[in-house]
Amino acid sequence: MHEWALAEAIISTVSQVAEKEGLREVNEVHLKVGELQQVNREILEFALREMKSGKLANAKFIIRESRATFKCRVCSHKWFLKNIEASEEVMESIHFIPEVAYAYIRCPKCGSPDFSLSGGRGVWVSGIRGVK
Amino acid sequence: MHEWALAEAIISTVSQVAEKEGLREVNEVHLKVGELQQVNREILEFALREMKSGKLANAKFIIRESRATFKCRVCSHKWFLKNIEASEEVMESIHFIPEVAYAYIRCPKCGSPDFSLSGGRGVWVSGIRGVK
Amino acid sequence: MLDPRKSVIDRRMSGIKKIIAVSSGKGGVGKSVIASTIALLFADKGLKIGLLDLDFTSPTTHVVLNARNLKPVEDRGVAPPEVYGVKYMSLVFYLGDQVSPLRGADLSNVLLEVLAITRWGSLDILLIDMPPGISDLMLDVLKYIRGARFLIITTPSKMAFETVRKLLALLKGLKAPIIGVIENMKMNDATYIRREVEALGERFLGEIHFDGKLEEALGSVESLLKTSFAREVESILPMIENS
Amino acid sequence: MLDPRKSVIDRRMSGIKKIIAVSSGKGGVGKSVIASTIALLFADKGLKIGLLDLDFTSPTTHVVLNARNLKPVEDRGVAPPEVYGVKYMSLVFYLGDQVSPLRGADLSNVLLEVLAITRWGSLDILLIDMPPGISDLMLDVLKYIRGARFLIITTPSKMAFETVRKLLALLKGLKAPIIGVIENMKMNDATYIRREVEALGERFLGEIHFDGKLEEALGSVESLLKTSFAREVESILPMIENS
Ligand SMILES: Nc1ncnc2c1ncn2[C@@H]1O[C@H](COP(=O)(O)OP(=O)(O)O)[C@@H](O)[C@H]1O
Ligand SMILES: Nc1ncnc2c1ncn2[C@@H]1O[C@H](COP(=O)(O)OP(=O)(O)O)[C@@H](O)[C@H]1O
Ligand SMILES: [Mg+2]
Ligand SMILES: [Mg+2]
Ligand SMILES: [Mg+2]
Ligand SMILES: [Mg+2]
Ligand code: NI
Ligand code: NI
Ligand SMILES: [Zn+2]
Ligand SMILES: [Zn+2]
Repeated sequence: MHEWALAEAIISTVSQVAEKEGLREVNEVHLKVGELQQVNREILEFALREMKSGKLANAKFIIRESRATFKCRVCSHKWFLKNIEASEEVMESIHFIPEVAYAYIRCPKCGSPDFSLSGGRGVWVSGIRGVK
Repeated sequence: MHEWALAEAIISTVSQVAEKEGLREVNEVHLKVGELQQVNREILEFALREMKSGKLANAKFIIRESRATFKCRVCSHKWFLKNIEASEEVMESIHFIPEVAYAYIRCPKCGSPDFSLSGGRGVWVSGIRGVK
Repeated sequence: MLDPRKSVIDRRMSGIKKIIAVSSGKGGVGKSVIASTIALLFADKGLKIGLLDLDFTSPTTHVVLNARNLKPVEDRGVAPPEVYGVKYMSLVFYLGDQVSPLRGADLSNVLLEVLAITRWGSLDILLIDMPPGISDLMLDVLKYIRGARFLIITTPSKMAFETVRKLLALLKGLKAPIIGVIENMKMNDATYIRREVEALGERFLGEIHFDGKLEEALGSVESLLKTSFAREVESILPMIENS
Repeated sequence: MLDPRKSVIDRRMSGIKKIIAVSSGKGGVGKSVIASTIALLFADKGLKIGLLDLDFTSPTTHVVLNARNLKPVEDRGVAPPEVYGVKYMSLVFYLGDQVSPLRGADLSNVLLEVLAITRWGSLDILLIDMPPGISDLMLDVLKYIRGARFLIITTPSKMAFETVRKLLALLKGLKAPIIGVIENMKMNDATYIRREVEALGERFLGEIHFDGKLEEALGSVESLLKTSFAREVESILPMIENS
């Protein structure tokens, strides 16, 4: 997902939660961003600042990156993004759609494309703090 | 899976683990059986008794049934096997292949076949106790 | 942990007046070539049209449209490139010639990602080219794209209709809107499919004959639109537009 | 928590000499009708044959074999019923006419369940009818049925070969044994597919022509075996048997 598209989705999710939980104001939003998304943090933070308004006007966004762990479903080998060599173009495609990883990345031990991917994908709202 | 086929699979799994862990003898095997499998416990226990030998000759098998919980992915409604009316023939098919449930069971609230099923499926070896 | 994608999907699609999922359950019945041709013909008439290829492991609409080498433009999300007036989105833009072996849960994630980032803008119709099978993507379209209407493709074969019958039962059970059934690749005058469809209370939209010239036209939109196949698809458009 | 199914699969299949997964990636190319016909022809020659339909959401081999109403016999697992000498297993036995919308993870579970309970006994060849797509079941066959060889079906169409090319790349990358490629539903003398297959270093096994009489033969094994389609399949058998 993209920095601006992403910021929009985050703001929209947090607003919905604030509404549902009856918060008057949101103070803090915790975000977890998968390493594979290769989000440009500055752009994301800028976009969030530009877009926040209403109950979110004073919200602080705390962004944490979560590391991608690959685990082969065939041979159980585990590896990480730093073990992977991929062109910039491929990394750019993965940035748009993380599952594109299954087209380009193979288990370094057995060559299989059948691996699980944990931590590295997605952007998540992991916590919201506010006042009722 | 079936009582005898099942017993065979359990014995084979436990034997493999005993070998791998270097157990001299297996005393206790804990099994979890999904409610949807509708395993006939007496037949299963009989089959296990008939088949156990070698390191497993004196093993005690402790069987626990685990309840099936259905949760609709569309409307989030939750329900249980006791809420379902199904013919004996359908239950017999589900006994063979639990996923056949997706052909016959629908969310009682919204009619969707898109539900998750937890606890109810499968036969699992949840613990093995023995002496090294 | 909340997934923010789900909250923007409806907004991303809010400018779309009608969504049509070209479906069958069965593979090889002509879903992709018909979906592409409907998109091109409507665009030709001046409608604002989008085309989304959801056959993520075996996409083919780019072959019909000769659109393999396009790239969407990044702009507060992703703007789909235009092909002959059709806003077009396919995973192929990110895959190139690479094989994409994807398990069901990953297919769902690709769908959510694509829906969350693609800015369709305002469209009269978005056509969705569905994969074969009755699996994750069919269930996800029903779950996430609530207004979708289903346009069902079959061939005259018992083997195709075996699956189409099941898909119709599924959609009817869910009260999902079914536009009707198209019988593609007809080679004789048998009325078996028409009778079966009508007996099920569904609308039989028409027949498209097997066109021996279609294959060589694939990859050139000009040639495709000149085939008798395209003319037969065109004759069904009013029923699709007014559905 | 250990899943005991995985430990018996190899034993359940230990009496099988050769496993052939009839595959394509693409739907509608003739996988099911070719897999069924190969099974029937080999059985006719006296070989011990099994046929397993893995297209769990859209099974069709029972239409070819007219075998919808069979039931496997429960006997320390499940013994597949015999159809014209072929030991046959399909989810249809448990589904009847019901639609089976299954997500990928459920498809994997069905496969494990079927492999764990089915007692094939001793077989010369087990034919597997693969679903379209390059998804859970393809990955699971590669994972759980390690000796499987792949028999690839395509049509003369660019659209079919687009996917077949990707499947071949996947299988080659994994060093999975590929028997070769069959070009089905040929209507002219084009050599495009043969050349492409050979350029990829794979074996081109032969052509099967479009047979306008095949459809009416579906559902009657006697009629099916009398078609020119079946004769053409037969001419490819030696290459499959000796692969
Ligand atoms: N009316 C037709 N006449 C001739 N060939 C057709 C016709 N409709 C589809 N085809 C061909 O049939 C094959 C399957 O079509 P495709 O659109 O890929 O089906 P699906 O998307 O349902 O798998 C393609 O090779 C296509 O060119
Ligand atoms: N050689 C052929 N001649 C005529 N029809 C064929 C031929 N091969 C397959 N068909 C028909 O094409 C359709 C698709 O075949 P099927 O076996 O269901 O393909 P798949 O399993 O690859 O989806 C069926 O209606 C089948 O009867
Ligand atoms: Mg298609
Ligand atoms: Mg397609
Ligand atoms: Mg098939
Ligand atoms: Mg089949
Ligand atoms: Ni970006
Ligand atoms: Ni039983
Ligand atoms: Zn590996
Ligand atoms: Zn529901």
